[in-house]
Amino acid sequence: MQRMWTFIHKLGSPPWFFAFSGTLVRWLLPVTVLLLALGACWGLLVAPPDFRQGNSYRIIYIHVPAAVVALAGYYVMAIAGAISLIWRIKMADVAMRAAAPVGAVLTGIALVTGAIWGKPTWGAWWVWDARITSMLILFFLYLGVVALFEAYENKAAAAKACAVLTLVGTVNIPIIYKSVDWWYSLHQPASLKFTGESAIDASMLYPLLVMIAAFYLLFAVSVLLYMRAELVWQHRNASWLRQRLGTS
Amino acid sequence: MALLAAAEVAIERGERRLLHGVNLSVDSGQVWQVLGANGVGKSSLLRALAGLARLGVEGSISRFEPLLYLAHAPAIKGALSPFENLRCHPACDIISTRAQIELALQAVQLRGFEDQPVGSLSAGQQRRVALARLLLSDARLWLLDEPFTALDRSGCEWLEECVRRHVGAGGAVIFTSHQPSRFGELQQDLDLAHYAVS
Amino acid sequence: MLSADRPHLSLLAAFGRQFRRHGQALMASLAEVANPLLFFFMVVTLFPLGLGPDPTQLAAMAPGVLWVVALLASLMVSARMFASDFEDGSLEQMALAAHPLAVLALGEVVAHWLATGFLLALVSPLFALMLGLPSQGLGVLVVSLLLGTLCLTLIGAVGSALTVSIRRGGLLLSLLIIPLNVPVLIFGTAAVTEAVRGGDPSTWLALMGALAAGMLALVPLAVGAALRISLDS
Amino acid sequence: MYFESLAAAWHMEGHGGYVWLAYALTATALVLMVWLPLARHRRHLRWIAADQRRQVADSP
Repeated sequence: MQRMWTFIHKLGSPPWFFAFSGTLVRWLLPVTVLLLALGACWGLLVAPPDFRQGNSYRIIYIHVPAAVVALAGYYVMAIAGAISLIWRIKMADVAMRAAAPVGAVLTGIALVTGAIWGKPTWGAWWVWDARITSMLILFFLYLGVVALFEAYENKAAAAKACAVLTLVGTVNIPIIYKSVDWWYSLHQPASLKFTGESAIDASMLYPLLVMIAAFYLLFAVSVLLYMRAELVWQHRNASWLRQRLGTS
Repeated sequence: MALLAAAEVAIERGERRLLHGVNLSVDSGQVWQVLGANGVGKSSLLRALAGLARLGVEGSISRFEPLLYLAHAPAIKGALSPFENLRCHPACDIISTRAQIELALQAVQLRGFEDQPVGSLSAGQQRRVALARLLLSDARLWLLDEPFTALDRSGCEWLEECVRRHVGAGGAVIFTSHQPSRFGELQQDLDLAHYAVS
Repeated sequence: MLSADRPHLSLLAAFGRQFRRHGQALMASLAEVANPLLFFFMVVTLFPLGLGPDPTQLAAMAPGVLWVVALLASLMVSARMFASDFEDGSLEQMALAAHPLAVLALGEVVAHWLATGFLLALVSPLFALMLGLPSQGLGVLVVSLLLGTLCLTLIGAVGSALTVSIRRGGLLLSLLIIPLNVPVLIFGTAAVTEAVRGGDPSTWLALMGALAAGMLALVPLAVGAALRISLDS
Repeated sequence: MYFESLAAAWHMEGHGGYVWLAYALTATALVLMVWLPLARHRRHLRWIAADQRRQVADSP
């Protein structure tokens, strides 16, 4: 147990984290690329099409993972924000700042692929379906955090303000998702289900799980890379970084 | 009896470090004048000592008594009368009667203006309404940011007398000002030039 | 320096003092109070101009239109909520007060709600009649707007506290809080629509009440933290 | 492989355009998510190297 605490404590120190994340990314990136390629080929070429929607259903293998990780990314941002607010750990600020743009891009991917999927399936580029609408609101929440961060001159205060905003957002996300579901069922007879919870056949479920894992890994890699770039800039005059760069 | 103790305080503004290594211990009966050129960080230090600034402030600041902080901005609502402004001043947690507030307003030569909207008073008079707060607070430590600006001669003398009485009764004052030291031997100087980062 | 035995303010008295202080400052400038009402009035008249005078169509859209305009009105008002206190230094003094900043800020927010959202809710039947909302929907409209504008003002307070130190923070404020206002809009419109249809709106009003209660409890904490951060930047 | 030939895989009974468009857009976005931070990292490293050269040049 003690070892775990020292590990978490060391995560907070920039030199240690910089080295640790370096090796982590060196291993994680190839694994992510491999998983993405495997999942994509499996979903695109091997898995059978949906009997009702045909091949356009294959977009599920990128739409659902992006949506799932985008939502998880917001919670990761909120946790990092809470840590930076409560224990004032600067590294948590850096993590939150890195997670915001990555989450926003993932939400964007989920929206775009959802729209492209809607065209052949429902004949419209934009369908006011409950899940797509909730995803759009999540996208606005992400934009709000990124915009708030850019608006502050003092970046330390900006990180704290964004932490408060993400915490307020996190409390509201379940309420937003639930209210949008009720709104959707209020105006729409429940017959038209978008990605219905119909039991997905195993041959489709496995590539989906592989792609979800790949997207989670990619989120981690991208956040770590953003954090490393930010650390290099924050500590550009620090001696530990100069020595490290001097040698490597 | 120490009212405030600051150890190894460093202040940053944006990426630039303004001050570092500031040590200060304020006991009752002391008057401290914070000296320094414009932009060296006098107001920033005062805000840090008051507890308003935490980001970009390192070192430990311990406050042992409630304090009164008088900033450039007077915290006075133009729409309200001087009486209303002093009665429900956000930082003041003392309940003052009408008579006590009128007494304070008389002390700053604002007799007859008690119930007139502060917006219709002159800048100097509005400054006096803010200064009247000093008479209605039980804080032993006063942090005054440029208190003598926009005050005429009689106002400065009144404020000087007020500070002497406060310090005599066991209080302490830290103030920033460009005017030469007014309190002679009673006063100690904190020249920020020693702590500035070139 | 006064002797220390002077009576001190209780928390409730401090809350009431801030409430009165902000209320008097708001009531003094009638423009600040009249603005949202005039805004509501003018924007409601835009919809028939845009959608055509056909009464049946307008009546069908009335709940949604009224609620969206109420949301926009509260958004417009929220931008100025802490601005005057930030500029004149009152916010700094509130942060240094003996009582928690969250409670003092809540005093201000409630005063702000009474001067804006509350009046909006009371006047809204007038605008509802303009759009031809059936009479059975009027009562529920007022009740849902009373609870709704309280929620909108509280969320607006968080947005205002976060952007008070930013110049031209108005546009950013709407980006921050519109997503958070979505549930309130959905519950409010659903309640009025249900009432117009003759159904029982109590479920939606209960949800709105729960939202209001939850926000009254949690939002002041966020507002207090956000104000301290804005003062510090 | 579900499809008989690569052409069938490209065509996907009419839905190919949508599916490949979605995958292409996503692929570029994912690549950018990795490449942009790396580019920023390199840019910062170049700045540090230039700063070090400046410091060496200044001190005699």
